[in-house]
Amino acid sequence: MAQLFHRSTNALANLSIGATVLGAGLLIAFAYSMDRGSYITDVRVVKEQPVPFSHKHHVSDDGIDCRYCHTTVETSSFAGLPATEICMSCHSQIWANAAILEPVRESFRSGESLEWTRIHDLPDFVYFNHSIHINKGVGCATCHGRVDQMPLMYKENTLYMNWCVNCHRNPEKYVRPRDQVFNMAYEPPANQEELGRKLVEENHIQSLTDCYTCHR
Amino acid sequence: MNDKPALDLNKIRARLESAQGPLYWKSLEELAQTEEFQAYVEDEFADRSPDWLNPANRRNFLKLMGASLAFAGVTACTKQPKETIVPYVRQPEDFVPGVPLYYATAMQMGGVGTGLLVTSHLGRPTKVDGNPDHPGSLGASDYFQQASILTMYDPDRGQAVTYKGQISSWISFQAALAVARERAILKNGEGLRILTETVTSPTLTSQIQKILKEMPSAKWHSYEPCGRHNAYQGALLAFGRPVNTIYRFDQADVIVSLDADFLSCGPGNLLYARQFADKRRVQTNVTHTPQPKEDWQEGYQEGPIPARSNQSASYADENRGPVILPPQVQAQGKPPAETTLNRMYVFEAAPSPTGGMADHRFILRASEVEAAAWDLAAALGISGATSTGKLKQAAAIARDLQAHKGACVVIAGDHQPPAVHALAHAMNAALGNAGKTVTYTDPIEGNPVDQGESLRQLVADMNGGKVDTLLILAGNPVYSAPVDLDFAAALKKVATSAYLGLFPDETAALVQWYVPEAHYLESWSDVRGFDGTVSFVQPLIAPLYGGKTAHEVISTLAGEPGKFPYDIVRDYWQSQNKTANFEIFWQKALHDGVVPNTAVPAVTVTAKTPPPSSARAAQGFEIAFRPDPTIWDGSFANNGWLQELPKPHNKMTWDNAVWISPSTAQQHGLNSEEMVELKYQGRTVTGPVWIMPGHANDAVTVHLGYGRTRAGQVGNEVGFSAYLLRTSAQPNHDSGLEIRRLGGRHPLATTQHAQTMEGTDPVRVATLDQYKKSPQFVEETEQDKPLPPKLTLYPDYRYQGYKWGMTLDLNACVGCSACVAACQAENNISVVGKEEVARGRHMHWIRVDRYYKGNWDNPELYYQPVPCMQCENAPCELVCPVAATVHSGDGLNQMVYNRCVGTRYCSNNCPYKVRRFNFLLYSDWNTQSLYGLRNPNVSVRSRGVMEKCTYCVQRINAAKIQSEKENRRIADGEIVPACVQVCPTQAIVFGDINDPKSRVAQLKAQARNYSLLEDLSTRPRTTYLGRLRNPNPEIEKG
Amino acid sequence: MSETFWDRHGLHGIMARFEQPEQLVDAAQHAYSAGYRKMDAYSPMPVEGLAEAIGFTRHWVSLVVLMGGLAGCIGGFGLLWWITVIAYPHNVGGRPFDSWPMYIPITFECTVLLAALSSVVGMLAMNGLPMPYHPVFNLRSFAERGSVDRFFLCIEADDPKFDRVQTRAFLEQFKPEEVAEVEK
Amino acid sequence: MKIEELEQKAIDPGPEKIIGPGFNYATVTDKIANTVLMPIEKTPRQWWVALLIAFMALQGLVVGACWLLYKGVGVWGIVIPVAWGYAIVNFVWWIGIGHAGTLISAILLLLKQDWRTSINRFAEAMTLFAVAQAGMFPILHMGRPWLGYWLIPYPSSMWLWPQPRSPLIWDVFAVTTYLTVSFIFWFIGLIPDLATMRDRAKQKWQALTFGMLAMGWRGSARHWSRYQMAYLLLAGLATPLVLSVHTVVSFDFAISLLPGWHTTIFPPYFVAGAIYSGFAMVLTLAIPARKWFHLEDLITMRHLDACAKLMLGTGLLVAYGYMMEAFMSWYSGNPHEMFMYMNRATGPYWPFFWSLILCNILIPQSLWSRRVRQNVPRLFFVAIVVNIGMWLERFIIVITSLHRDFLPSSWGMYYPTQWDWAVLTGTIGFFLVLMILFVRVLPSISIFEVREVLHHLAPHVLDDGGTEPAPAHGD
Repeated sequence: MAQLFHRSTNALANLSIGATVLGAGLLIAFAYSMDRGSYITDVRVVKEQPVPFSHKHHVSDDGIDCRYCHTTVETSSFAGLPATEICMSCHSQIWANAAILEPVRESFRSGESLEWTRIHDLPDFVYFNHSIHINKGVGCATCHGRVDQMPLMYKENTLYMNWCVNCHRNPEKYVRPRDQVFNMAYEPPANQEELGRKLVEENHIQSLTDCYTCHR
Repeated sequence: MNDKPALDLNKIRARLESAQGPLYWKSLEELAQTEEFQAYVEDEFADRSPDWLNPANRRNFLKLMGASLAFAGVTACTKQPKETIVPYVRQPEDFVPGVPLYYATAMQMGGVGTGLLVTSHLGRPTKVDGNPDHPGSLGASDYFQQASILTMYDPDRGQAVTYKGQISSWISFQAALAVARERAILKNGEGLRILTETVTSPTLTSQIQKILKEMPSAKWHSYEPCGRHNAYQGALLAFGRPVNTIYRFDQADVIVSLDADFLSCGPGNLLYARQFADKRRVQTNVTHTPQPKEDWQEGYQEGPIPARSNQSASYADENRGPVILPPQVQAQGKPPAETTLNRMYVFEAAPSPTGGMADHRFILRASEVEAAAWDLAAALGISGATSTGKLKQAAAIARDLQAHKGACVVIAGDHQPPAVHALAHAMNAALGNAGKTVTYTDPIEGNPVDQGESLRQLVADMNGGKVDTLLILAGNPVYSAPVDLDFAAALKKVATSAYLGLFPDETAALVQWYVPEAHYLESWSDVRGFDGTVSFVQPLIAPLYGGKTAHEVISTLAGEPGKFPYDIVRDYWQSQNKTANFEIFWQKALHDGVVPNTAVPAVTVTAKTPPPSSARAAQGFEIAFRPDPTIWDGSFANNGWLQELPKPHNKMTWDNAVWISPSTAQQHGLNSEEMVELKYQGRTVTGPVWIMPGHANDAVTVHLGYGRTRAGQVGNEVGFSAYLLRTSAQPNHDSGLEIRRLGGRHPLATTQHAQTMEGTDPVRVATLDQYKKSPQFVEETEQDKPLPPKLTLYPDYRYQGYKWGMTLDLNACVGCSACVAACQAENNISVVGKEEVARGRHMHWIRVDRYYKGNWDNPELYYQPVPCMQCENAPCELVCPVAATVHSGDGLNQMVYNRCVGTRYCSNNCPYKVRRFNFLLYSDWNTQSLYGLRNPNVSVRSRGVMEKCTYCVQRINAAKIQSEKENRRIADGEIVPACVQVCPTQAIVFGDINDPKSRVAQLKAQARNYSLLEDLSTRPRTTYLGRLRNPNPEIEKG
Repeated sequence: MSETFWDRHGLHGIMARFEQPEQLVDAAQHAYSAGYRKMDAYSPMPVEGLAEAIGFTRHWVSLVVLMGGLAGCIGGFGLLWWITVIAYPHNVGGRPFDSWPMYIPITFECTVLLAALSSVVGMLAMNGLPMPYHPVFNLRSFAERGSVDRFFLCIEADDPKFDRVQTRAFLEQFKPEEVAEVEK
Repeated sequence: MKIEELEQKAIDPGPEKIIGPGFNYATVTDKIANTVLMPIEKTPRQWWVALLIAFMALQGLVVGACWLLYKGVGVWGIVIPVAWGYAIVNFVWWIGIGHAGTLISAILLLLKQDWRTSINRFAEAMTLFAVAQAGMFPILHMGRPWLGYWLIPYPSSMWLWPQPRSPLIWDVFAVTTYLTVSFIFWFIGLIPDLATMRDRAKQKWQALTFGMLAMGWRGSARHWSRYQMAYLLLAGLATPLVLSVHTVVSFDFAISLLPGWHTTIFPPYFVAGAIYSGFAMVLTLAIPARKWFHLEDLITMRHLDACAKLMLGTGLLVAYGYMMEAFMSWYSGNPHEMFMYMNRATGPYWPFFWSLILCNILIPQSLWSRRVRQNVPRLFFVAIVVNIGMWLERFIIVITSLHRDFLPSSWGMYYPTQWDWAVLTGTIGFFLVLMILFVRVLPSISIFEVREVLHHLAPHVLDDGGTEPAPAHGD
């Protein structure tokens, strides 16, 4: 017998070809799932904070308006993070001795700021401006999700460019009346399409997809 | 090849650590101070916590970009590093994180203050600009003011009080000063000396005078290496009393400058430049005839994507016709027959911006200017003036002046001897200019003395052992005092010497006590403007390095230690006006940046002809000492921006050189960059030659301020020190120089190699008469014939909404280069260092090209600022493989740094070469103190990324967002790019071309309007207005 | 005898070895005219007329390549058009979104690429390669010289006309160097 | 003739014949197979020396690339305005060299030039390796190479795509396509020979390796007919491809608006130049190789002569290109164009320009003479000169056009740094390493095609396995 290969190698050869093709496909699929998955994007990932602050409690239970703490959201690019004294304005009375609030009181005493872990953190080359979005009728919940139902804060959306551009291309799908911006429970009406178009017209909402809208 | 010689990171880190060492020797209020300082530092967190809090974060992020992007593979977004966000503990009232605040303050140079408006991002000053309300600024500023902010953050600044080189403390210095005070009081001030630079601060003056009153024998000396005492001596000569001269160039139709570079330096130069430019602006009234859309602005059927068209949807009513008119329409723009320009005669040795604007530039050696002045005076028939017959055109000029009696100016340069000033005064008097175009006031200085003499006395006394306590308030005399006085040696003979300075410099090394000085952005003080107007200096940040102000030092000497400068200044002014509503006055003055009606009142004086001076044009080879164009007397030597700013005259950076005229160079067989030895009065220095077209023959000009030994990381061992030749007898110019070839070359880093236009015509020039004959002279050129509107296969884009454009008026631009510095400050542009500049890798987004025309010994000088042209058919965009540079809806040529992969094809394809590339990691990620300096609204570019001018898009966006919130269209002039804001002559105008009423649209409709390299059909949005000259026909003929 | 995937028995065919290509062609032609269909000829280099001799005329390769080319052409242009007009339209240097002349080079390259790939893949696939094991290698002389300087004709056992004795006799008449049976 | 003799010494049959005497199917097979199957110790010493030198040169690339990636492209001499330097010069040069292979195999196949058989495999390998070198430069020269994948169209989370109006994107497609197709072409050509190797291999591992690569090729008539058709079609596709690739490369320049780049003559004269340099490189490599492995009787003077003639022809085309450039710059009347050409000839880079004329136009004229074409050392010299000349041509095009363009204020100079040189020598080393290894581990001459030739030449070689000398080949 002068056979160099056993007959099984025929099958093996074909198998290996199939395997390679399949493997390549799987690899790409894996890469995408990694990229779009929460491991990279941190979507719905709760991060450790100095104080386990519950938006759910403060917003839906206590009914505190967003702007009570995020004071500059309507006027500045930066929504604003409450200074310790804002926390203390209530918590010097309520839960004044609660152990979990010790870091807050400590900060108030020592003048050392609290160090929160950023949840919504854009790359440094992205320039986002809260005030204009608020002014044009983009609801808090549209980007941040139902914060009023988050015991601990997490990111609702990827904040990827395609996610931003999606709304920038057709705002009429997402905008709401200005008086509804801070309404967490707002549900887009059935006629969102036409309402959206109306709002776009009224509030002169542009669909800006120029690079420099966000990158400078 | 290191990225940034400018900042040696390890050394700096070491310094920072040493500065943050244990505080146990510090006094209580010092500790309080440091807390305040801490508080300020915290402010940064709120805004951009990552960098300031932990620079590692951002650096790692960029490192990650490399690795993890490659791994993540399919996306640009990658896992963000953990970043913290740090709120205030107690938020200051008026602070809105993300919205900058503006504070009025003032910066003094040579004692003359200029009102400024400083941008502060959460207690972090980031940008300095002129204060529109200040008479000496009108909103403009120069590159010293622009760059001063870098000095404030400079990590090389003094950070600790030292005694004999050992780290000591402010409290012990106060103790020492108290002892000195006791000793002095006993001797009634005998042996107590205070040496200041030129002081105009009313508060400081009164403080010192209080001490002098208390101890009559104490003395106050002033010395300014590049001061203006010649002007005062001249005034003494002419009027018998020192006066301060103020010119009104807006009233002057004829200007004679006797070696005075009033357009780019000296008191009031910003105002003067504006006034001068206003007299050269050409107003043409063009009737706008908007073209029908289909003809001029034909869009695609599918049109630009909705985003664009939306932009103007709700502005339908304002959807006006476009205003960039095709050439044939522009041609209609006839100038009014009565178009007039002022005319300027300049006598100077070395080319200056003023000389560049001259209609007639007479090249004389500095010493010959006086002769010319005499000839002119004689020609004007001033009694006692005798002609030397040197100046052939004297008669013609005189006729021209006499034709404009009361509407002309004769101005003498600060470096010219008193006689020339006196003659200028006499001529102005004879021409009836006094009170019209020239006004006189009492001096604004607190101590108007002959500074040269004052210093000479001081040194004499020091050597004579008459000085036991010497207090030096800034100025670095050890480095800058005339060499023959040998200040250093004299200093050794002083028992107690103290020095207050920004940097631990040459002087600091020789005194016993060195006290770090507070930068003006950190201090409370006050200062007088060129006309005496007082501005308050208020701090934008607590002293970063625990610096002290002169006020604190003096008040300690006055027996009031620990008094805060704020109180010192406030108390003084309270004592000045005892009105009840002082608080209102105080607040208003602080807010406006000027103290109302504090300008020094005019005085009437009668000029008499000076005695014929003995020093007629000296014979022999001549040397002239001048302050360096960009680092001045050396006080800016450690400022990377100014070191790298191309000197307006020869585009040289990071060096000084021996300027010499082409023909003289030929005689001596010298070439540029060749090392020569200058021998003058037995002293020698060696430096490289720079052949300077338009320089006087048989003379060299050397610039002071270089050759520093203890300036800091940036300024040390750069260039040679001309002070080593400068004597107290002849501080400005003198003959008797010997020049010797040494052989050997010292490469000089210049940003422009070609000197002439090489047959092309980027700058279009015509004389006033030619212009009147054919207004569209800019089109009568070899190339760049105007193109038919549609020279393209493709239909044009329709730019509805906004359509940004810019014009640069070459008739107004004096080439001062302030725009370059402003751009650098606004856009976080990196400093790259001499080696990189020499290679051709400088990063300035806007450059000022300088061209010579005509013969090399007396060429015409032309300046042309070149930012990105924002071409509508941008060649750069076409070739970018990743769409990192594309057009925006309003027609900007966007550059997206984070998308750029760095193929550099765009730069190759840019005919204007306005793109800049980060060949290496130029931006400094390591020097923490510089983080505060950066403009938070502009990305800091990393290695391998292309960058360029985008009309300050961050400012455009800010305005856009504001207007959108208020649901209105952006008003004309609401958006001010940095270069426009800084420009003293308003040569640069920016605005919306779609708005026919906008200034830019008006200017583009002028006949002088042309675009660079038009034949390439790039359709630039940035266009130029042709340059006009107004020569005297008499002289032009003869 | 039982046959399994791993171990098959039985006859693959009868193989004749020739020294010269002409002999092979000649033999092949006769075999075909003699009515043999299931057979194959083996040569160390292409020999004109051999394929025709054993009645193999249509190979379809060119059709596959045409398909590939068309796919590449349409796909390439379509991708570019979609990118610039639909996916993210940019105003690039004042050019229209669909500046099609600029797409020609890439379209061409895509065409060539897919055509080339399909030609190779198609050829190999239709040849049933890779197939490291094949009965003919059981013949020692084929394994040694089949790819060097000898020419073989193999009439396979599953040919209806095949007959151990007659087929061998049939092949003998063409003066082969050797006639041998080949195991599966 | 005994196979041993054939392996030891070889007689060059001169400029008439494409194959030496005394060959038959077996001997020609063994002779070529021998270059691969010969035992290690028999490997010619020059081969080892060459490999060592090439390997040392390769280190230039390794070190240069590492430093480059660590510091940034600034380690090269590139500046504004000369933002493209050696990287692009080398890129174009290598791509050009990579043109001869496919041309020989594809176009000459279509033209039925049977002399191609003994050099095509070799030339194809050369193409492959040259293009591989070229392919590195576009990546290396980027400011941020780790983002190179942004030039590939894929659905990213940014919704951003490459900008297909940029010639650089065309490059990406052209070069990758060319690389792929060249590889396919080369590999398909190898399959039958791999089968031969499988059968001739003396060690088991060799047999297995070649066996796997051969994919069980058994020379079935059906296979041969599909094979030939596929090969023919590939050739038909590769021909326009090879022309398109350098056309696209020339677009990198022609699309821009720079004087000296923006010319319509570029595509044809780039292609001509590419073939020119390609054949020069074929000669540069073939001449030593045929000596080491005693292949003079397979790569005969006939081949060298043909290559030389092709060089001469393409060289003349290139010369015409230069002339047209000069003429157009004058005829256009565009001052920028005129200045550009004057600047090339008399500007700071004049020595490069004139040595280019010398290398690419003057010296190659000597090929008119048979005494140069058919004298191996002289021919080798000319080939080297042309290689240098073609590199200079790219230098002139890239550097001198950029360093002085429209605005005098932004003129500059370009001075290469040691890292520019390191990377250039590095790629040359890399290329040679690959070539040198190739000639030893794979049959560098297409055996089955030579058999075909033999078959055509001598229809009736009666031979019993190479024991008797073959009769003289009838012509």
